Amino acid sequence: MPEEKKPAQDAGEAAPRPDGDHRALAEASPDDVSGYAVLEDGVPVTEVRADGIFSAARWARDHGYRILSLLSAYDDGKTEFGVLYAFVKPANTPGDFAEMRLKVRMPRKDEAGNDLEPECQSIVDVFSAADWQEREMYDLYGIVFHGHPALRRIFMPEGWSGFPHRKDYREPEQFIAMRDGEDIVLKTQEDGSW
Amino acid sequence: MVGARDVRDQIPATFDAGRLKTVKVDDRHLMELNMGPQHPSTHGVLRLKVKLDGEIVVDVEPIIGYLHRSSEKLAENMNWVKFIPLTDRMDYLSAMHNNHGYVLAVEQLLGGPDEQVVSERAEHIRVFAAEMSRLCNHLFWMGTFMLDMGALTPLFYALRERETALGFLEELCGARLTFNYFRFGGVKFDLPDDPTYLPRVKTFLADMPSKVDEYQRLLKRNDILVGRLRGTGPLSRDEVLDWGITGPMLRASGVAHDLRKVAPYSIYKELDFDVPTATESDCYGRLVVRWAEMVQSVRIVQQVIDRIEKRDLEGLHLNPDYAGGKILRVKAKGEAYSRIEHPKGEYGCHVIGDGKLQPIRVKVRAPSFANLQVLPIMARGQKIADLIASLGSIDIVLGDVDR
Amino acid sequence: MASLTSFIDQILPGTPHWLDATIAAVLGSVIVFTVVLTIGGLFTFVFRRIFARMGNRSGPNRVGPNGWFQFLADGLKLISKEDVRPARADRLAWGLAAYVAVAFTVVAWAPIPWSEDIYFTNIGTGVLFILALSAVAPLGEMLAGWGSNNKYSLYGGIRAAALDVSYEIPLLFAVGSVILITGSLATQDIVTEQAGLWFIVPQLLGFVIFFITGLAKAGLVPTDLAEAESELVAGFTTEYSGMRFGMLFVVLFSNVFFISALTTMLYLGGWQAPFVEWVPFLGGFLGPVTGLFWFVLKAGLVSFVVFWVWTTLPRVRVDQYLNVAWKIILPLSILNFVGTAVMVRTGVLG
Amino acid sequence: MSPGEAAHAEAEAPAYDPADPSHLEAPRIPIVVEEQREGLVLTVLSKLVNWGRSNSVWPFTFGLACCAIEMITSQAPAFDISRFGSEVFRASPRQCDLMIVPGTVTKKMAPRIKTLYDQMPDPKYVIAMGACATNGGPYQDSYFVVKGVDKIIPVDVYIPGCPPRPEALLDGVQKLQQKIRDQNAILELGF
Repeated sequence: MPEEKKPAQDAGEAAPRPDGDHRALAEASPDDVSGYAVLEDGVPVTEVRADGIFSAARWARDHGYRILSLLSAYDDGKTEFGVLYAFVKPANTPGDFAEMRLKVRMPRKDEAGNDLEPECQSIVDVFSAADWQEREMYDLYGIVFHGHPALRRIFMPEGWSGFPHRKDYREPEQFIAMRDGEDIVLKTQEDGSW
Repeated sequence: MVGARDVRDQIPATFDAGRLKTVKVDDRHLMELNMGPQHPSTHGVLRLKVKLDGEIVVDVEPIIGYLHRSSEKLAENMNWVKFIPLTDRMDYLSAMHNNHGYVLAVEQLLGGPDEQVVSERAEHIRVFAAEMSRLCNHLFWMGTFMLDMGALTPLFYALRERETALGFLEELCGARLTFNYFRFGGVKFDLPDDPTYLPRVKTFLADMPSKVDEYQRLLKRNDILVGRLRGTGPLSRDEVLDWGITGPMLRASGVAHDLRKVAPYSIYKELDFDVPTATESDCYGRLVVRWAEMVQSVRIVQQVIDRIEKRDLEGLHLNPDYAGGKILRVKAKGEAYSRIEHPKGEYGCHVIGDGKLQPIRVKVRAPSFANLQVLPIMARGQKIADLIASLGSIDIVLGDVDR
Repeated sequence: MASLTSFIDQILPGTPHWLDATIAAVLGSVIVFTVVLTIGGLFTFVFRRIFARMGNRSGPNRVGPNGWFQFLADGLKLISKEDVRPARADRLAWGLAAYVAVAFTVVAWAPIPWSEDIYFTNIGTGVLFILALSAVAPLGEMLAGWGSNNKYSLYGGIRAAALDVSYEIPLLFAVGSVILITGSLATQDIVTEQAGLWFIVPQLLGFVIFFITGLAKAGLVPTDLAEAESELVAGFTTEYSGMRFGMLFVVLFSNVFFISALTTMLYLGGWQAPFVEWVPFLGGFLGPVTGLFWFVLKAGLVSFVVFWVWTTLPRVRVDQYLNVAWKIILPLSILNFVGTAVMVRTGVLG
Repeated sequence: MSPGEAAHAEAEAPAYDPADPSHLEAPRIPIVVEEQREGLVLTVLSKLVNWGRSNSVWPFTFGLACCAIEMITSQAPAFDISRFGSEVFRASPRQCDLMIVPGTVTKKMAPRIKTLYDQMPDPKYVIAMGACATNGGPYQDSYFVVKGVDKIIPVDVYIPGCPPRPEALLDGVQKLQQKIRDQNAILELGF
């Protein structure tokens, strides 16, 4: 995202260079990797193209990053959606611990200015833990994870319109909850309450 | 997206996605049972769609979202500090840890990884509060887990100790359940002025291991209980890792992965404690691990109190840069993720700010949400009663699952 | 019964005998019903108090003297509540279930000897009568489970049936061993036979088996599988409301006393006073109700143990219980039966 | 003015006297359902039934969110709801008198709560426990939260707090007991 400047650049130093497993990943699959940055907490993140995240995740898994720690999406409201992945190595001693972060950025508009729906590869086949996490991000942000076996809404009931965590989300006028064939209609009141 | 590949067609799965203990039966003879959202053992408003062949669970699908309160979306419309009370209400059984995770993440944005925003004294108070909270969480878990197993009294034993511990936290911050205690740069209040406070806590802590021993005498030697827990809800180490399970459930499968130890935050690096593990990755192992963790928490708090009393710890309980009304004007910029060892597993906060008063995104990595996914793997092929035991052994809080 | 008839005859001289007998039967039935349901109701309160004390609490203590009218308040409330019949429930089975459960449970109380003189009937086949009727009682649970049109209820009913089949046989063998010693099925004979030596001494194994299977028969923790609150919400009672539920509730608690009374009668000397050889005072210090006192005291102590177990132990799993019933308890009970038979034959016992 | 209104009017506006401590107590407003025309028998019966109902309020095992923990804690030795005869938490809605709504009501859960309420037999009572159940509490702005359970089912007693302490719940239960005692049970019975 544009607001997120690389801190090293802010300080006027040279751009950070990937090292360790990040460099190894960039060398192993240069097509998938699109960038590199260091977050404010000092942990580097490799930016991966949306159609390369599966192989990158598989690479991470094969290199010992067994636990899917974080799968988080965001919407900056202006230009892009993003998904941040964090994989960690299960550790028995402090030395074993290592973290690998990957990020997928999906633009809201293509070059021609047309709206794009965010799409990304699913990593369920390598990390089962991504199952619900991807469903959650689909539910809240509408990010379509290709290859997910059952990409359904997880929090919202089926039939809910819109993806509520998007910045441009507007609440629907009414919500009809079904109950044994009888409808309970919850309407928006004048004061905005239900 | 251009050229998105359907990976399932092209790339063969590289591993067995979970041991499928599915029982081969004629589908027409299965009974579908909806447990919840109101059910005494679903710990809130979880719904389990269970397929049953007689008493045997063929498949179970957890359906969540009945407590989705959209805290994360609300965070985007409030000042950074105002989200702290909402973290309390996510996992309301260990609210201190939720505070801690969020505050750590924002402090990364405010100070960066190296800059010391929090004074040594505040760090000690934080660890004190967090470990007391862990104690309360495990106590309550034990009580309700035993209630799931049909034993009625352990809950009251556990609540007895929990009330005492909550009393100390209440003196610290004024609340019983939703503490709202941590602030960027420290904690809201210093330790109470009452000179008997720490001695009283120490007396309680000195008693606590014998109380844990009492629970063990009551439960560990109970053949019925052990018979029901052993071998129930088994998970192989591969499954545990693959499903992203963390916390006591991971440690019950023999991996000593405790973020306090392997990726220390706060002052845990300087404290002396063990990481209990168990080899049998079943409900019994999880119970034993949590018992041992209670004792370790007691050890940690004792050390922290010793250090507070003996050393003259530097600094105030709250960084003056963030005291008073200044905390409302916190503007954070950048992106960070911080993780802490929550009683239920890895708890983390992914925060993004653009230098304004409100965050752009706060994502909570909820341990209950990640851990609950594995329930079908645990329950398949076992009995209904085992399904309840497996669910209880995960230690979920629906506020944490649905957020 | 006979004494009741003669009592009626005395106060209504000149009436024919059949009328006396009928009045006595009706009156006796009313008395038994009242006693059973009062005990059941009272035990709901007693259980709540014991449970509370076990958990370091005080229990209901606001209604009446020290809370002792709590069960009356509960009863009044349950009677005045709406009686909901679930849609598409099997009307007959659903409606019949509560009555079946109550009727067979209460009638099974008839041959219980409260003391040497106080009993409703002392038929020659008293024990057989009790066993036969209490074997029918789970029918009520099955009817409730089937008729409620609720899956939880159905599971409760099926579990009740499965348990019924498994625990009935060891129970019969355990009671059969006692009958081998006494040589009589009459309940009063069993009690009088225990003068001097209670059957718990020669029949310790049988006592344990009877207690375990009795708990299962009454549907009590650790074998409350048919109700199993944490698994099946409320088991076979899930769909019952108001007084129908109240009846099932009272039956459950009166079963606690029933099992305790049977245990007392079969193994703990019934209404016989303890240590009466050395302290003859114990045998008659309350005049005609001494036997009643001892019987109620013993049964109350056993009930306390039942409640104690209830509040302490977790629930067993259904397959574990069936395994134990068929693989351990049943062979042991047969062993006990055969051993008793050999001992009786060789003259060691009986 | 009907007798019901008169009763309300009498209960209102006592003269303020600082020396009199009674103004500190909340005025007890009797809930007059309809003009009392019953004779002695029905009045006594009504009182008797009210006595039973108010002393045997069995709550529903129904946890929604944070407040549910305080609801469970109210059974703890330190608070002990069992003293008032209300510790019999029944898991089946058919056997309960009181639905404590402990926590946030979401739009996904709202129809289920309505169903559960409908499944309870009359007479039934509802306590809205905590800020969320009362009006949405801290989640008022959320897109998925119903702003108060009274949008769906009628509520008898509201308990403020986020979450309310167990003592507050005990107070709420006692307020409800008072309310039940003031009811006309005969009308409730439908005679």
